This record gives sequence, structure tokens and C-alpha cells, in this order.
Amino acid sequence: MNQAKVPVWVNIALIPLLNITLAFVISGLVIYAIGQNPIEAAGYMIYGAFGYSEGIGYTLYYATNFIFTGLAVCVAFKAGLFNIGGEGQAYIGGLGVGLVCLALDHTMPFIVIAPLAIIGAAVFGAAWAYVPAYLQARRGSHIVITTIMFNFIASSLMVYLMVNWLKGTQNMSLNSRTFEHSAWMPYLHTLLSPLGIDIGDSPVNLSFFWALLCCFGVWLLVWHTRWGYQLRTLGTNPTAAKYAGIDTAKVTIWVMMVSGALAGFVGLNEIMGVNHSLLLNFAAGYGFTGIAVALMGRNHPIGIFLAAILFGALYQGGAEVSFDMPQITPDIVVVVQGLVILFSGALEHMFKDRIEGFFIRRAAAAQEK
Amino acid sequence: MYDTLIQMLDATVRVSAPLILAALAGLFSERAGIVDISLEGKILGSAFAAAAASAVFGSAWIGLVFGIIASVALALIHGFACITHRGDHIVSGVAINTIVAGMTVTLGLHWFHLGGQTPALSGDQRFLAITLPFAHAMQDVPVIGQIYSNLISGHNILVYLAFIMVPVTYWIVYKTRFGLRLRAVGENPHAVDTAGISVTWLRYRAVMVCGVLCGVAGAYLSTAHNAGFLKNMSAGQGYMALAALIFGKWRPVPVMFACLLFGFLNAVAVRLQGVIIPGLGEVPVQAIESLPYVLTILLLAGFIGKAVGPKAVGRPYVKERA
Amino acid sequence: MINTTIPYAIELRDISKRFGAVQANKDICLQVPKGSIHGIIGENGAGKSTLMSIIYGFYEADTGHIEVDGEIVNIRTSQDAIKAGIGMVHQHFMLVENFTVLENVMLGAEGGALLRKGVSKARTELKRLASQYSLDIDVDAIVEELPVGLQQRVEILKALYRGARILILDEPTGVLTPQEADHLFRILHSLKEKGVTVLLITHKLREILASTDNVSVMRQGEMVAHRETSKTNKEELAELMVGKKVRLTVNKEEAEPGKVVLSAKHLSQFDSQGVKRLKDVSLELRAGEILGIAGVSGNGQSELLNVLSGITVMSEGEIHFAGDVISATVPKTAAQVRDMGMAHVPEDRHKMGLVTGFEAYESAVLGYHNSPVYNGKFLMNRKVMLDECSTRMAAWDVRPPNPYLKTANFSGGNQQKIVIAREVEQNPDVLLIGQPTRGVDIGAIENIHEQIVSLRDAGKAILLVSVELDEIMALSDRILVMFDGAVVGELDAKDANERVLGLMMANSYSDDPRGEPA
Amino acid sequence: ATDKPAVVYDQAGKYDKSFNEGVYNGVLKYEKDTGQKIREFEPKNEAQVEQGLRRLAQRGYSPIIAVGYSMSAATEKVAKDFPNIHFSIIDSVIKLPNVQSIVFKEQEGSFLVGALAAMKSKTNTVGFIGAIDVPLIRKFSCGYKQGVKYIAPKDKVIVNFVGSTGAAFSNPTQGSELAKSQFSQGADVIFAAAGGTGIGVYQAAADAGKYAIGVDSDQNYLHPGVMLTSMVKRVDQAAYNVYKSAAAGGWKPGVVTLGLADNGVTWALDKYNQKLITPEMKAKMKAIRKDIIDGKIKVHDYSVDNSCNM
Ligand SMILES: Nc1ncnc2c1ncn2[C@@H]1O[C@H](COP(=O)(O)OP(=O)(O)OP(=O)(O)O)[C@@H](O)[C@H]1O
Ligand SMILES: Nc1ncnc2c1ncn2[C@@H]1O[C@H](COP(=O)(O)OP(=O)(O)OP(=O)(O)O)[C@@H](O)[C@H]1O
Ligand SMILES: [Mg+2]
Ligand SMILES: [Mg+2]
Repeated sequence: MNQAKVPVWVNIALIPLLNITLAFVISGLVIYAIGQNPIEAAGYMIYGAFGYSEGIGYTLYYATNFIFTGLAVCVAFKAGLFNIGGEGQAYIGGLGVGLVCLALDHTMPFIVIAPLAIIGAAVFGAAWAYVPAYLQARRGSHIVITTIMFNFIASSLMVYLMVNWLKGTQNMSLNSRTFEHSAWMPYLHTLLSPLGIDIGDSPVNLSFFWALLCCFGVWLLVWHTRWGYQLRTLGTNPTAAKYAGIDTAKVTIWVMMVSGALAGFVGLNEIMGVNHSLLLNFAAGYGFTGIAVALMGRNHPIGIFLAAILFGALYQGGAEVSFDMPQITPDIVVVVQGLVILFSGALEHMFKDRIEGFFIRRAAAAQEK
Repeated sequence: MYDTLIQMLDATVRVSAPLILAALAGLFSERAGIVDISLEGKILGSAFAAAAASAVFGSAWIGLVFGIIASVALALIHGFACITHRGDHIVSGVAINTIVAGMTVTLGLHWFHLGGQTPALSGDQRFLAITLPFAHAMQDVPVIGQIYSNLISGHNILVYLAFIMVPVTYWIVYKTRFGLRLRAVGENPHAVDTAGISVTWLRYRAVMVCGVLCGVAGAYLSTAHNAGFLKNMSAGQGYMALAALIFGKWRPVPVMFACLLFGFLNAVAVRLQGVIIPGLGEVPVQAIESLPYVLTILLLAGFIGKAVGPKAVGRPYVKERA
Repeated sequence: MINTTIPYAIELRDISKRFGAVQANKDICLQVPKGSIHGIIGENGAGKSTLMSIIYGFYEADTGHIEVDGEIVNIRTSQDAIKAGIGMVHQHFMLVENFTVLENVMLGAEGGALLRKGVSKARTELKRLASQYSLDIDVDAIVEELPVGLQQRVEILKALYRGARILILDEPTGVLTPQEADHLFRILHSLKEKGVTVLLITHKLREILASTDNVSVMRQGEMVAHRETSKTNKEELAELMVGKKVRLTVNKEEAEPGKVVLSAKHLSQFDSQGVKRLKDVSLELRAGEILGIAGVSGNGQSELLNVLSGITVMSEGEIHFAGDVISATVPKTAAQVRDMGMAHVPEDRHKMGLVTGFEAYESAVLGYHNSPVYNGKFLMNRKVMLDECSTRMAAWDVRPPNPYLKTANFSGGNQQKIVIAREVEQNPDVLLIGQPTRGVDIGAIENIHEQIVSLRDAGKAILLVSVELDEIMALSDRILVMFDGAVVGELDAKDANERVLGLMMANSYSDDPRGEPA
Repeated sequence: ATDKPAVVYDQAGKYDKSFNEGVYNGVLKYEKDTGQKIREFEPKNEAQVEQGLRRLAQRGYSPIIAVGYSMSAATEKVAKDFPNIHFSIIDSVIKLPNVQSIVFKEQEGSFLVGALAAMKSKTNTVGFIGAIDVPLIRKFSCGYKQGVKYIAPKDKVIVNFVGSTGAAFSNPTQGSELAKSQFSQGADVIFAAAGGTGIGVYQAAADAGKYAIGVDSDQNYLHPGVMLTSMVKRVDQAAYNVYKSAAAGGWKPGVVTLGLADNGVTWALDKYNQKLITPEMKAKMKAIRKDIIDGKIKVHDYSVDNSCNM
């Protein structure tokens, strides 16, 4: 009821803008404090993230990962589950992609490999989420603990597999052999260059569109199917879910598997899209950042998409800043990221309540006249 | 065999100490209804501040004070976001962890020019092992001699502090006015509010206590267990503490046992590396590494049953009911 | 009408309060004489709870001020209110459920930084209060294990323990049996004799007339009338509240029971602690009749409803329904039972009947979300859901008739209408209905009762669980009484009266006229 | 090509107290000696490795040093796209006409310090702590074991690894626990090849009055009297030489293998550990070194057959 009186642009533009601005002002102070020029840094950052096509490509490439992990957190969250295991699920999802590619790249064309790789990512990611989900649903083991543990186990498993089974023979490097081209997710720039469009060499690839499709899919699934209805009921009122005859254990398990599958798609972008070989540590914190992405995006696909772009820009812009201003170390960029999460995520109400109150009062006053 | 056991238990004590401190910190916070995923960040922040101050002022005690100050400051940020501005607890926690991860290295580089590390600490800059009275004399007494002189004696003061904090926490939570209110506010803040108690101030006090304990945990890492700060040296201990907190169902003594279990499993895993199992050959080191996690999961699934946290945990307090 | 020279216990002047766009209280003035019981009535959403919350310092008024004993007090927090001698029993209890009674009472009045001293003091004080006002309670019991009646007693004890001289009760009898309610009013009267002033909010005019000295009526945020209780009557009050004439009795014809549609045989149910909550309950439900289940809440009615509706699986016994046998070994889920033609209005709409975070049209399909009516091949059909919801809102006079509004933002009465509409409109063979009018104002009650009766007249079988004896007696054709998980008596509605039922509910009735209270 | 030198560190960063820091020291020395600025980049994740290389190549930086085996895939890709830019990769082999691959015979250096450890050990037990159980680390441990066995065939070598995540390189706490565990099993000299985690190992040795062996850079100064020696991998020298030869127009593609003979790997003897090394030990080490260089002692290279069968 309250929201109705507040103009839409206030909520979707003004308030987020204020929050981000404040985050950047504080970041500027930090940068200033270590003797660097914050304005210059901001310039590099914005230019690096959005200023030219290649930079945009990188931003989108990072955003792809964040969309996947953000959606993964979101789906589970909607069912009242806190999936902190996106990291491990992404890692194992990548393993699935890698195995499909390694098995088929010599014999099959891309058209065959791509859907199988998607299935591989989904199945492996889902499988890694299945055990915690099962234990939560049937044994009451707290999902936060089990998913934390599964993140660690995923790392050990991957090192074991890479070192003992999957490592390429050529050198010390812990990569599998490089896939044949048939198992490469096409880059957008290779797709566009025949059309005469040059967008520079960036790693953004077809996975980005798959991520967009997933956004849409999650939106449909969660808000427009009965399955989504069930999971949202479970998430907001478990007693009502029982009353409604919803099999809560089953929904819990399936939700977590969908969540794991979504996280697993990170492997698509990283393994098939960019690295073209199986390797260690490609999940690189995307799973954890996905938590912030999902919550900042208000657990809605559109919000998640926007938050993912923001984080993609921070990653890419951050790399550019430290490239051009070596004194701005990657660690400062991490601080900036944290401040953005703090001010536009955790402190989102700081301005919101006041500004909304202002508009509501104005609307009410107008009504009375 | 007996010696090995004692040594493993000794390692358990060392490794569990910061977990216990951090998990008890989390207990105060979560009992008050504030989810604290930023234990990790507070430990790291305090580890840095403690090592930095200790290096500069030459005293581990001053380091400890600064560690606590840093950690409490972070706790207040968390409180400001979650209590005052009803922000999402998890987002705030993630934010704090991220900020600290970057900030410690940035400041370290800026101040010490050692690549984000603090100078190595020595002597008074560290908390050193304390030998309890008669530890040497008791050494040769069968069974208990070993336990006393090798297991109980010979730790630094923060280890003893960690273990003393368990009964102290129990006492505070169950036997004092503050504890009663603390437990109440995590279950039903409305009840606390209508009883004429400020929910905000109560929760702030809880997160500050949390900050103090995390501060000690961080100082332990950099000025007692190790001798200096290294980037990301908390290495996920905050998350393990959180897991222990849930494992111990938000109760001080079970939480301590959960921490000891994690510590013990770690000690076991360390010993088991390279062990050859007849018939199977050498167990891959990665399997041994995962052992603590796998065992934890099995225990959780087998015996612990459902862990139900404080009812209002993670939910911002708004006066009108949902 | 009131002597102005004696200061009032509490006086409100021009209190206004706005929530966003909603003017919850507007220029409210109220004077409550010392040592009186003052009733406040009004429709759902009239602003009663808001006003009381302002007095208790839970909300801060936008304008106006409060005087206690003739002096202006600045009440900004509950602490200020407590200091001014005001205590409040909230509509939704403000208890820490996993605390003991003692801990709940002490919370905020611990009497020192350590609990130990305070504990012994609290024990003695509670013992004194218990004997003075007959408020007996096991102080070491865990609150969530107590029946609601006793939970409320804890709330009252909390207020008295803090030395309240003005006691506010917001809909205190909504969850009580007549005996419990009587007991409450006896307590209130003895409080009154000790000089305590009582402010009482209730939807039950009977209680107002029986127990209060004065009554004030609120409508849409404003105080619209004050009456001396002795000089008014039900009809006038009802009209003041709703703004139109209200029929206060249920019109219903004699039942014409048909064949048995549901029979339950020897149902028993153990809870997770292994306590037997339902004991060997057998019953038959016929088409075209309303079977009332009377009983003090917490005597197995909820378990009975849950077992019958498939929410929990019985431990023993079986149910014959729609040509099927449901038993512990061959259970059916709530969804299956629903498909077989059973609808269920749960006792607690917030916990079970609705998802308060959903928009109304989504809550309006809860339990039927799998129905082909609402589903296309892959997606749910929002348009159908919205249209249907709008239609029903109009038919059931849900206010506001906005299917997009969040369920939480409807008042209790309107939420209840959404639930009942949903279940009734499924045209079920059997309708289980728990506490249909709890917390609902009289205008809405009239509507709900009419609907239940017309459903019966359409040949449906209805099982009605209610702690309101008036409701049980007005609606039922046959009445079962439950006590401690078992059925302890069965009556024809014609033979039922409040005294008999009340005694049966306390399990102290015997057919032998001489041995009346056992 | 124009001489615009650059370097991309791996994700551990240039202050990792060992490998990257070694390169960094070479960079510093070169900057000091020539006054020429070297462009540095520290990536934060996999993607930024390639991004950094590509960006430098685009801007015409050459030669570009890629630090560490984890960068080989990215380097290979970028090098293919920029055939005119010179790349030097450390610890990995890439067969491209514009890539120089610099690899070290870690096994030889490890053999030496293993021998020294065996000579020093009174308990006939020595330890090895690696960060992650990966081939490169196994190359260290394999050489170390051979060295120990060469001196004392019956001596026990306890091998432990820290973990499987990136944190394994910066977890001094676990390092110190592993060290304490090894000490309690009788070890009195521990060789740590675990980046920042080693700091915990050395500290534990200092606290327990035992010996530790540093890795990559000369770490003897960290705990004089405790650090028995360091297995120095002269990445600093290697980096320095890349820039120097490039400046002189002498940069060449192909594989450069640096072993004992080239002083690419060695054991550190300086004022901090002088007192720990007796003249006999010193002489023995000299002899072993010579034998390895002369091929009299064959040190098995783990990476040849992925096994440590001696
Ligand atoms: N916390 C709140 N936020 C916004 N609006 C509110 C809030 N509480 C009450 N209101 C508004 O104030 C009005 C009065 O609500 P209140 O709860 O006082 O009614 P009531 O008379 O107690 O109703 P009932 O008989 O159902 O208990 C409501 O119609 C609602 O619109
Ligand atoms: N958060 C809120 N925002 C807006 N309006 C609210 C809010 N909470 C309550 N209300 C309004 O307050 C009024 C009273 O609601 P409330 O839930 O108190 O009804 P109730 O009859 O007291 O409920 P119940 O019978 O279940 O106890 C409703 O009209 C509702 O619209
Ligand atoms: Mg009310
Ligand atoms: Mg009500």
C-alpha cells in the first residue's frame, strides 16, 4: 500500500543512485587516503567497464557468472533455503562441462556438444547440491553447514581429479588438454565479425545469452508455474505449505538441485567459453559474490541482472584501474566492491525510508487538499 | 600411541581456541537475532590490527586492544546496517568480509611496505606459551602427568581465555539479566520491546560483545598462534565457527564441543596424510583433507538432528508485525 | 455524564496517527474513570489496536497527548508506559515462547543484573498475585507448551508484576472458552475492586454488556460514540459500529441429514514428543448437517482437523471417505484428500490458511494451485486467478476488493473471508472449518455464518470446530465435546446450553443430575 | 621490437614472499640498474590473467614475462594473437616462435637441500610441507626425498600438504600445525614449499627450536639460526636476464632450462645460516653439487614421468 504513493523512478533510480554514489564517495576517500587521485581512478574505472566495446565485453563476461550464481542463490532463497554452496556447485558444474567436452570434442560438432555440456553442467551442479538438500530435507541437517563443507570437499575433489586423471600431459600446468574448437562456446566477437561488427576481443560468449535465458526461465519458473508457487509458499510459510499439501521435502530437494544446476552453468562460461580446458580455481569466488548479487537484486531476475552488471563492471573496471594506476592495487578494488555491497545492499534503507516517507507525505498532503 | 593422542589433543586445543572464541562471538550475535556471517571479516580485521599495533608498539597486549577495537568497529558497522537500518544481515556480512579482505592488505602495504604483511613479531610482541606451575614436576607422573604438563599446560594466555569464555558465556547467557534479554530478543523482539527494553540498544550491545570476542580470536591468530599478519590468514575459520555455532545449536557448551571436534578432526587429518591403508595403498591426500568435512556431515546427519536457531534471527525488527 | 472533578485514570486528547497513507487514528479523545472497566469496540481495522499501542508507547502518536491521573505524561516507549503504570495484554501475545513463565514475567523487570535474586522475589510475588486474583499457573512451565488461556494469564501476570494500575486488553477473549472468559472477567472485576482501571477491546458485545462500565465505539479511525453500558444495548452498539443495522442471530432451518459421507474410526495421534494428543476419536459426518466440535482449545481439536485433512498422518485408526480408506499405513496427503472433495478452513489463518507475503489472488488459490483451472500446460494462468479472485472479493465483500494487495495488508476479518471463500467456493462434499470467526467483527460474522448454513442446506457435510459456544450452539445440528484428546460427549443441538457444554468441556459433567460437578 | 618491458604476476601477487616476489626483486633490480620502468600487472582471477597479457600486448609491451605455470593457457592464447610481441613464461613450456619458456630444475636444488637436511637431522627424520598436491610441488618433494636418501637411505621423510584451495598458499596457521605435527613425529628439519604458509612453518620451527628450509627466495633472514638454508630458485635472475637480453636485442624464443649448473637453482649460504653449517657439511654440499652438474648423480625429474620412482 505504501509503495503505491512513491513514484517508480524513486525506487528504481534515485535511491540506488544515491547509494552507489555514497559508496563511491567513501571509496574515493580511501583512495585519497593512500595518496591517489580518486577522480582519475573513477574515470579509468567507468571507462574500463563501459567506455569501449572490449571493456563492455569483459563486463558482460563477468556479469554472466554473477547472473548464474545470483539466480542460484535466489531460487533457493525463495524456498527459504540459504545456499551458500554456489562456489562448490559452480566448480563441479564446470567439471561436468569439461568432461563432456573432453569426451566429445574430437567426434562431435558444436551443435551436439553445446546442449550436452549444458546438461553436464546442470547435472553435475545439481548432483553437488543434492546431498546437502537431501540431508536438509530428510535429516534436518542445516544446509548452511553442509554447503560450506561441500565447498571444501569440491576443492579437494577437483585437485585430486586434475592431478591424477585429467591433467594434460604437456607440462606442469594443471590444465586438462585444450578442447578442440568444436567444444568452444563461440565468442560474441567471432559471431559478430562476419556481420562486419567489431566489438574487440573480449571473453564474452554465447553463455551470456544462456544466462539471460536463465533469468527469464527462473522468472517463469518461480513466479508463473505451480512448482514455483509451491516453492514460494514453502519459503514464506512452511506451515501453509503443509496445509496446502505440498511435499516440502521433495520441493526442498528439487529447489536445491535447480539452484545447483544454475550455479553449475558458471562452468559453461568459464570452461567452455573462456578457458577451453578444465582447470583449477575457475570458480574464484563467483559463488560467494552471488549471494550479494541475489540479495542486492532483491531476489528477482531483473534485479539480479542489474546487480550482476554492476558487479561485472566493478570487476572489469577494477582491473582497468589497477592496470593504468598501478598504485591502486587489486586490494583497493576489493575494498570498493565491499563498499558498494555495503551501501547499496546492506544500507539500502538508509535513504529509502526517508525519501519514501517524503513522497508519501507529499502524496497524502496533496490528497487532503 | 598415548603420546600421539596427547599431541593430537594438544593440536586440537590450539586450533579450536580461535574457533571457540569466534563461535561464542557468533552466539552472542545470533542469540540477539543478528546473523553474523562477518565473523570471518572481524577475525581477519582484528588479526591485522593486532599484529600491526603489536609490531608498532612492541606489546602483544596493546595489539590485543587494537584488535578488539578494530573488530568492535566492524561489529558496529554490521549493527548500523542491520539494527539501525534494517539491512539484510547476510549482505552486510558479505560486505564486511569483502571490505576487510581488501582493506587489511591495502593498509598493510601502505604502512609496512611488506606486501600486505606486518613485520614478523617476536618476544613481547607475541603471546607466548605459559608453563603452569609444577608442569615440569608432573611430567613423569603416569597418564595425568602427560595430560597436565603437555596438554593443559604450555598454551598461551588467549587459549586459556578461550576456554574460560565458555563457562563465562554460559553464565552470562543463562544467569544474568543481560543474558535473559539477549535470549528473548532473538526469539521475540516484540516481547522485549513491550517489556520496556530497547531492542536497538540490546542488539548493539550483543554485536559489540561479538566484536570483542572476534577481536580476541583475531589477535590469537596473528600474535599468538602465528607471528604476524598475512593476507587472508583467517582462511575460512569464521565460516567454520559459524558451522560450529549451528552444530552446537547456539548453546555455549555444545558449541565448544563442536569447535573441539573440528579441531580434532583437523589434527587427525594432519596425522593421516600419507597413511597407507592395506589393500588400498596410499589414500589420496585430498581424501584425507576432506575427512573433517565429510565426518562433520555424517555426524550432523546421523546424530545431531534438526538445528533450530533463535526464531527471530536474521529478521530486521520492525514494530508492526509482519 | 461523568464527574469532571475526579481526575481520570487515563485521558486521551486529539490523538492522531497515520501509517503512510492510512489515517489509523484521527483526533481521538477518550476519558476513562479510575477503577472502571471501559470497553472499546469497532470493526476490523477501525484503529483500536493502534490506539492502544499508542497508549502503551509502542507507537508514537503524530499529534495529541495522554494524561494519566490528570497529569500529562510523555509516553514515547513502552518503558514510559510501564513507568506510568500502564500494562497491556496484546492481541498477539508478546511472549517468548521457549521461555518459562517465570522468565517471561521477569523480562524487563529482573530486579538486578543477576537473575538469582530476582528469581526468588518473582516467585513469591507471583504466588501472591496468583492467590489474590486466582491466577494460578506453573511458573516453571515453558510458555509454548501452555494452552492459550494460560498464555494469556502470563500476559496479565506480566502486567501486574510490573505494578500496572491501568490494564489494556486487546481482544482477550478471542481464544478463550466461556469458562476461561468468565474467569478472566472475574479477574478483571477483582482488579477493578483493587482500583485498577481496565481498557477492554472486544468484538463480543455480550462481553461488553456483561462486564464494562462504559463503552466507546470506533469507526474508521475515529471515536464515534461513548455510552454508559447500562444505558445501551446490543443492537444500538452493533449499529454504531457498523453504521447499519445488523442481524445478530443466525436464521437456520432444521437440518435434513443425509447419508454418512465421512466416518472416522478410533483415530489416535502422537506428537513429536510421543505425547498422545488425539485419543481414540470416532465420529460420523452426514451430508447436510453441521457437526460442531466444542472444547477448550488445545484439547485435540487441531490434531483432529489436521488428521482429517491429511496434514498429519494418524498414528492409529482409519478414515472412510469418498469410498476410500485412509489409515496410518495407507495415508493420503493433504492434496489428495482435498482432491477427494474435502475443504478445510484452518484454525489459524496466519500460520496455515494464507501466505501473508503473497498477493491476495495467490493466497486465494492456496491448496488448489495444482488445479487445472489455474494452470495452463506449463504456466499458471494468472488471468483466471485474478478474475476469480476479484469475483469472489465482490461476492464476499472483501475490503479492499483488490486482488493485488498483499495478503498481510488485509485486516484479520478480511483475510478470513478470503480463506473461507476459497474453501467454500470449491463446493466440497465435506468442509472442515476451524474457528471461522476468531477476531472477526460482527458485520463479517453475520456473513460468514450465513454462508456456512447455506452450504449445509446445499447438502454438504460440515465439521465445525470452535471455542465460541455461541457459535457452536447457533450453527451446529449435532455437537461433540472434546476433552484431553478424546470425545467426552455428544449432544443434539436442541439439548445444548452453555452450562452443560461448559461443564462437558471441563470434563466435569455427568448425566447423573445429582453428581453435577464431578 | 621496441623495448617496453612488462610483467604479469600470478594470482598470489608480487608480495608472496617467495616465487612472485623473486620475480619482483629481479624487476626492482633491473629498474634500479637501468632506470627503466617496468610495467607490472597483478591479476585477481583467471580472466584477468589473459586480459592483462592481452592489454599489455595491445599496447606494444615487449618482452612480457608471465609468472607461473598457471598462466600457460592464457599466455599461449595471447602469444598466438600477437606474434610480434615477445613473451617469456616461467615454469612452463609453450612451443611458439615468440615465446621463451624458462623452466628450472627444482629437483636439483631440492636434492641439495634434502641432502643438507639429512646431514643436519639428528633424529633421522625430516619433513616436507607442500601447499597443494600438484605436480610442481611434487617435483620439489621428489628431489628433496632423493637428496635425503642420498645421504641417509634409512631416513624417514614425512610429507604433508596444506590444502586444496588457493588459501593453501596463505594459511600460516595450518602450516604451523603441520610443522608441529611433523616435529612431534620426530622430524627436526622441515622444507616448506608452500608460499606464505611457509611463514607459519618457519615460526613453528623457531618456537620449537628445530630447523626449517625456505623456498624460492633466500628466506634465511626470516629466522637466523632456524633457517637451515633456502632452496633458491633464481627467478629474479631469470627475469633480470630476460629484460637485459631483450634490451640488448638478444632475446630468443625456445626453452631455457636453469639448473645448478646455471646457478638457476641453488642453496643459500649467508651470514644468517653460516653458524648452522659445519665446514664438513659445506664441503659435502659442494661435492654433491659438482656431481649433479657433472651428471654423476642423476636426479630424477618428477615431471618426466609423473612419478617419483627413484
Ligand atoms: N503497522 C501498520 N502499518 C500501516 N498501517 C497500519 C499499521 N497498523 C495499522 N494500520 C492501519 O491502521 C488501521 C487501524 O488498524 P488497527 O490494527 O488499529 O485496527 P483494529 O481496530 O485493531 O482492527 P481489528 O479489529 O482487526 O483488530 C488499519 O486499517 C490499517 O490500515
Ligand atoms: N504492515 C502493514 N502494512 C499496512 N497495513 C497493515 C500492516 N499490518 C497491518 N495492517 C493493517 O492493519 C489492519 C488490522 O490488521 P490486523 O492484522 O491487526 O487485523 P486483526 O483483525 O487484528 O487480525 P487478527 O484477527 O488476525 O488478529 C488491517 O486493516 C491491515 O490492513
Ligand atoms: Mg486489532
Ligand atoms: Mg483483530
